Amino acid sequence: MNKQAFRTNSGGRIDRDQPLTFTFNGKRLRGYAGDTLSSALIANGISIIGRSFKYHRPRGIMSAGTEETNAFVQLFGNKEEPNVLATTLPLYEGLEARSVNAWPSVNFDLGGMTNFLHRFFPAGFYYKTFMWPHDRWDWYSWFIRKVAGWGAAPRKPARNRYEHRFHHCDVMIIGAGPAGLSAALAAGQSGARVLLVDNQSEAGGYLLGSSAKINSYPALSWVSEVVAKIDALPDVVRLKETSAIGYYDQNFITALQRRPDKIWLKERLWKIRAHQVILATGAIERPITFANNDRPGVMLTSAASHYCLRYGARPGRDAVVFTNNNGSYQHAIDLKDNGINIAAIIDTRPDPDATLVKEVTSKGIEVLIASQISKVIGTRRVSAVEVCALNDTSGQRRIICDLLLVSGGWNPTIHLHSQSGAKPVYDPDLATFIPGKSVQNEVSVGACRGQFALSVCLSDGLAAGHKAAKICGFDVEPQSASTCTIEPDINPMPIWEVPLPKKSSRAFLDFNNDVTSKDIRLAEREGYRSIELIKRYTTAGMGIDQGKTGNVNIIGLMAQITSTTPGAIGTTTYRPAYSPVSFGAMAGADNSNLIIPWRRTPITDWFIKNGGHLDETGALFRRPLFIAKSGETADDAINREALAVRNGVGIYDGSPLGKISIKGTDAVTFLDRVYTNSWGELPIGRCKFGYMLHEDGRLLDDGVTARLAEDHYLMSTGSGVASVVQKHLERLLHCDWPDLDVYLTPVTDQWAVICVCGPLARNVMRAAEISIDISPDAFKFLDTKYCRVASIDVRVSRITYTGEMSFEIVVASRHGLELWEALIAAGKGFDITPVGSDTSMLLRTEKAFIAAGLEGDGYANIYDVGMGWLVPNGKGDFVGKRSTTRDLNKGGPRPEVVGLLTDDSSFVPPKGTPLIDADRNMIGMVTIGFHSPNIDRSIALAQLSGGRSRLGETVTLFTKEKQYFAKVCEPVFIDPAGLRMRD
Amino acid sequence: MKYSAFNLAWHGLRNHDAWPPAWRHASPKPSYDAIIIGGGGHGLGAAFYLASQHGINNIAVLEKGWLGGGNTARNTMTIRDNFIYPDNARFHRAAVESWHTLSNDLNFNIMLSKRGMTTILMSDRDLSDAKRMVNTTSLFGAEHRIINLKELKKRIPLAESPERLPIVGGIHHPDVLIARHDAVAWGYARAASKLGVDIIENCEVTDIFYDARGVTGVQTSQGKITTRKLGMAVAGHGKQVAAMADIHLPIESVPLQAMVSTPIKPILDNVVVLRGLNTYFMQSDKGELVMGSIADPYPSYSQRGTPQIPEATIAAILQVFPTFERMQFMRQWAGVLDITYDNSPIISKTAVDGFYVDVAGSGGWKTTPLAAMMHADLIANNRPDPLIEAYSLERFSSGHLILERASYGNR
Amino acid sequence: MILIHCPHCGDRNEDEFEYGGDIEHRRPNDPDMMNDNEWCEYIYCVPNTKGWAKEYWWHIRGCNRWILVERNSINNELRKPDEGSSRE
Amino acid sequence: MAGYDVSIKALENCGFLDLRGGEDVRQICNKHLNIALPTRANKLEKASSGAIAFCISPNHWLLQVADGEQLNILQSLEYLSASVSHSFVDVSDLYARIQLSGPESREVLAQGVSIDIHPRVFPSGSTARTGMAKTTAQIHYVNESPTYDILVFSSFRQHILDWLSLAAANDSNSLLT
Repeated sequence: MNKQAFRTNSGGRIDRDQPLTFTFNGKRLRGYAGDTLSSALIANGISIIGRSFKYHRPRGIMSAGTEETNAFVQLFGNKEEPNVLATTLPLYEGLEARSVNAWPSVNFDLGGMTNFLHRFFPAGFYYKTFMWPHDRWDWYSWFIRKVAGWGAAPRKPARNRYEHRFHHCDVMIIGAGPAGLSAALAAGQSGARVLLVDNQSEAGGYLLGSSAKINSYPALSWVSEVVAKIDALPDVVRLKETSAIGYYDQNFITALQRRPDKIWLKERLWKIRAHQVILATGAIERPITFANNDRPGVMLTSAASHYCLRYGARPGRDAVVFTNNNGSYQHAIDLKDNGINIAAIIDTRPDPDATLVKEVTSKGIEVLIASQISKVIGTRRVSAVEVCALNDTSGQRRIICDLLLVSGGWNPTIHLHSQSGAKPVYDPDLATFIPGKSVQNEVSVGACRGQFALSVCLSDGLAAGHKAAKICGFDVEPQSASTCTIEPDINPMPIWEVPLPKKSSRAFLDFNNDVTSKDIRLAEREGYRSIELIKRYTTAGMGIDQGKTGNVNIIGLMAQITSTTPGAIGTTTYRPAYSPVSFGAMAGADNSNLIIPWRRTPITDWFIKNGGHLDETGALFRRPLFIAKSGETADDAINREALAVRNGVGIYDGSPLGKISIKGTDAVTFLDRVYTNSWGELPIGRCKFGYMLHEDGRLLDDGVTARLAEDHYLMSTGSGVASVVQKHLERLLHCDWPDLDVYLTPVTDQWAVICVCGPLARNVMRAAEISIDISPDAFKFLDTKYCRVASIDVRVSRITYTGEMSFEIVVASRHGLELWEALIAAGKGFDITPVGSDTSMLLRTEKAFIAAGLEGDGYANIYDVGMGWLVPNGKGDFVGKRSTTRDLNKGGPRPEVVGLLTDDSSFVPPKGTPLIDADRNMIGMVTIGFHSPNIDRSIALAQLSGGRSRLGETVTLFTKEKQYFAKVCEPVFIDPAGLRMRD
Repeated sequence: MKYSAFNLAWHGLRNHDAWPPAWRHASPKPSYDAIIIGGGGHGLGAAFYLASQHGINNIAVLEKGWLGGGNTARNTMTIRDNFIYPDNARFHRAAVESWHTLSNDLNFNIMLSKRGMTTILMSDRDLSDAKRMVNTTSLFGAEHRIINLKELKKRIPLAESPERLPIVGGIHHPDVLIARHDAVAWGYARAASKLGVDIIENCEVTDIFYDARGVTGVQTSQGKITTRKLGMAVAGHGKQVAAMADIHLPIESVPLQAMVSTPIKPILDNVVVLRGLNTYFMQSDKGELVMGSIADPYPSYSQRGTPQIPEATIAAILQVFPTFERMQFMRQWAGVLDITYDNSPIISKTAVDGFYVDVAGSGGWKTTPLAAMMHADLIANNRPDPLIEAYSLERFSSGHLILERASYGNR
Repeated sequence: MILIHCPHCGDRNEDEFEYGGDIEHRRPNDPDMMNDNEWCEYIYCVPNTKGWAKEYWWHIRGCNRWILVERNSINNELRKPDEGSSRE
Repeated sequence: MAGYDVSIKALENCGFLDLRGGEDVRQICNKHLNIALPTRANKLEKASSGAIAFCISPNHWLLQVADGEQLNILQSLEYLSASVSHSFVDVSDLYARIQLSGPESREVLAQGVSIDIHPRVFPSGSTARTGMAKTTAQIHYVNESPTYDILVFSSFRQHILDWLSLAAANDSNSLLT
């Protein structure tokens, strides 16, 4: 195992007493607790981390944070994961990582061929070719897809635990740098409820990698002081390793916590509702666009000092600094102090801050003003740079180095501000975009509003924290801001592209997607002028880094090309997620079988125990379609159950039926308005069948409503549409008829409903010791009575969904199972048969009881389905009436419900089978079909245009396999007179 | 300048310095024979077909923002024809066919891929609905097929049957296509521009003028323009624009969200639909998983998206694809659908002579070439092709609606 | 996740509610008095307002009231409407 | 053992009445049950009898009484309210009661409840009707131990028990029922 050749001897915030071993591309390496994968790789002198997306150029680490655009790795072992950012991944013992997008190896990558042929692969090249032979992009895409993509999807589910957590606070602060900490302290000490989130493993932000002093002590001692104070406050929550990823309406913010406080948790997604939001997200240093600016060893200046000071890892030995602003000078000094030789500072400006220049020169660092780097030498690692004057590119000077540090200025991290709906604006002095007018209760402080000086960040945060708390009603004056040395403004000189030395040289803007300055020029030349079109045509900013480093440079270059201002070009819209979020964390508890609630009736468990075939039947219930005995097929079971109901007795769990209690003096008026029929004369203790329509005339639902008392009715609705009906009724009552004295109470779960049906039903009821006389004249069809069955209080009704003589027993759900088992026992002698919902569907089909969802498919109305008898003549207004009284035949014949008897009586036409005429025009469809064991042949119901006038005709049924023929008949197959149910 | 491998190489050797603009950036003339409102796929397509098939070249396409910046830029690339009502089944079948020659017709590679689609069925109810769809669409020549668990597992090896909603089978749709959405707008723009069509960006229509004899012109942010034929192909604002001619469309504007994962190596060719979970996804050529579900539960013109839709969509996918647990959600966005009352397109004349509308109903991406062709034909001949007779506004007075459930409607 | 102010329950997340439509789109008092075109206009054409609209939201996971909300459909900005619930 | 420090318990049935009506109904309840029905949603009132009245909305209450009492109360209320606008419905089996208690109850509850349950705004004795794990729940913060009583529609009882044990990372699934 090699030693860490690029590790400083001391210093940094790593724990040198805690060495860790890890492997990268199969090589065993050493690092320390507190390292990130990237700092450990740097300490080990690894410079090529991966290959680029399109040209497969070798790439190294460029930054030290979430903005990283090159260093993506694939994790292996028990933590298999694609596209992981090496710069934010804390090192752990046994970490196994490999480069992505390189084959066979990152050091020798065949994909690299594209790099030599790059001239033939400009932006959007694929739009211009691969069109031959016609319609065969698939061919090419088969190859292209292979080279595209980054990491590989894991092969096994990780089966980690994730959770979501809702959280509320007065003030949320995003970012625990100097500004964020000051804000949190001020807000926290006022007594407000504060949430401080930060995506680093410890607080401090950029101070973690700087030599700055506060109150004339090292800044980090100030940090630990403030953190201690904050953590001591009872109503302040501080989350580390937590990235705010989405900023939504009314200050709803989602944040991903990467290593939560609980060992059994992989990640926690916070869903925060904040009264006030303070964005202290800092700024991202931007690269400069010059030839080969993507070579391994080219790194952002701030990143280099971050690696040195925070991790004690030297990104190189001999460095050149290429900058356009004052910010880089202190970094150069810090690096020098940490043993990196700074060969020179190349400053594009003619007049850098004099004191800074003096300071670095006194340290023996040469400063070249009004100069620029025209190109980088070295392919697999920077070996030298070529420098020339700004105005005259002829005189070249070569400087040997293994590290090139660049700083093209700073971009405030305005992503969340933009996500909140606000529009960033361009600041010419800073040559970048800063937050615009807030549209939510949100304010940006410190570097993320373009205030880079430490002193300003401190006071800025303090003031914002105080103000935010004050708005929330906590007004406590914060103690005065801490003091620190005043730095000069960074005063950058915009430089969007260093002229390329050769026609063939390339300067990269979006490293992640391999977009060069030439690509941008080409896109503009071809007329893709809007920045949104540039983005889409070149794919700039659409990579994993979402353009964090590249976007502003692209906008700047566009402005330069079209000789306008970056402000006039504008930014593209930033969208969540700020940084990628695992699917597991997105799903939270829904990554389980609880994703859809499972509603149970009191009988559900009984069915599970007794062979019920459960399936989704709407409203989140899972009901048995049939209850199979061992060795039975579905058809066997359904036939057996159907025969039992017609010839013996069946028992059915109707508990999911929607039930709505309707009370009040205007109950009848209400029912008259929502049902097509009239409810005036229904006596107490009687039930009535009714149909309910949508306002546009379509069928909504049918059901039986019982009158239980003077002003009290109980409506039952289809189980699947229960909530739809409830919403329909509540809306009418609340919004359209508020004057009615009616109260609706949904009571579905209050009652279990058990139907005993079939010729022997009466015997079973008697065997179960029903406490009332149920002889035909004493207890008539549509009667409902309170009584006791198996000495349980119930309400029994003579209503049916099968056309057989039936008793519907309504019982308090706590007694549901008890009653069910009592009835099964009582029915033993009569071979009582539990029945599933497929069977009851078959039974209702034999009787052609219309189902709104089937026969009422499409725009069929109550007349089309042959239920016109439910609309009394001259009845006043009711919902849906007007739609059925307009000229309905204007658009041709109506889809009328008929029965079908197939010529081949063994062929059961599936639901939806088209009916066609001689010219293959579709003239209708089967709404449902079954084999009826009771008449031992197939039966079906259908919608047929003008069907009522086609009785007796033969129609053609079209199926994918072949065509069948069927005779059109009256839609009822058993007991047309309905004597059985009235028996 | 023809696009070809040869020209690409030729320009490659010349550093691509001589490629001309893909389309002319025109400014409006005072008058045109026909004007199309909306510079997305449907609008640019209508202009292209008017010019190429009906000899009307004095045309302007007015786009209020950037080309293809509406739903052309925001859809999930999938081109399918799994509809259950005959008029829709017929139209969408023909629509899928209409894509095949597009790259060559336009000399612009829209990256059409015959990826196929697999619908995963998770209840017996889904299965019987599937039979209906398969029978109806096959009547119109679509190639859909019910497949059993075994074949499903073979086609989509990564799919695992979840405890809560066990998989009962699937539908295989071999003809389903995907295409590079933005390229469709650019290809049409380039081809139409070549035929003399004026493409005018950043030009918002603020009013429509008409008299007893019909349309006379439009007011725009770049001045008044006269015309006698006006086609509307806007998404998200169909109601507002048509209202300028006092035409009331039965439309509600509802956001439809989509999202992508970080790019990974190919793992999936098919588009996958999880029927019971109202979710679908596919893998783009670039490697991202492109995912979507149902439209938002309330109307809005906001294109920002919400947190709950990505969470629900991704949770649904994890139910069936547990190995995706450590894949990463990267970006979300939203488009605004003009959802008609019956979730079906309106391609129709209006009460104002010379004013025609092509409102997609529920995501018009998949029908772009055919709808544009039919719209152009309607504008040129002032009578609907039999294929679109059912899509006339008339249906809303006769009540003979096409209440499609296979589309992303909430109704 | 918009935050809806319920006059009875205070500020609640949108997923406690169901959208109840634009209050302009009220059921006519006497449908029989309308001609077919007027009726179809009512049935099929919702206002679909772009900008500020007054809407019903049903607080099904709360007080069960149909409350009035003013929402800007362009950016989902919300403000309290002058009236409270539709039915006391 | 992994998991939050909470216990999840299904409580035995209670009597529940759904009460609707205006001021006169409040007075009748006040006289007859000597409980002052709250007039603001998400408030509760306890009677010396142990009965609890949850206010769902200004004219809508959920009255929790000892199991077995509900029908007598219902009858007498009906009798007393004959002449006033009202609706009283026995919903004793509509609701299931689940108790979540233990030091980390809030951490578990906050995974499925989106309202603010910080003691500052939701002190002990508070109640709220809100969404929880994809259904509706009446949350009652009983005491600072802390203990929450949760009322859900009875067909969701098992779902909520399962959801709570998942949220509590309670793998053993040993629910005290």
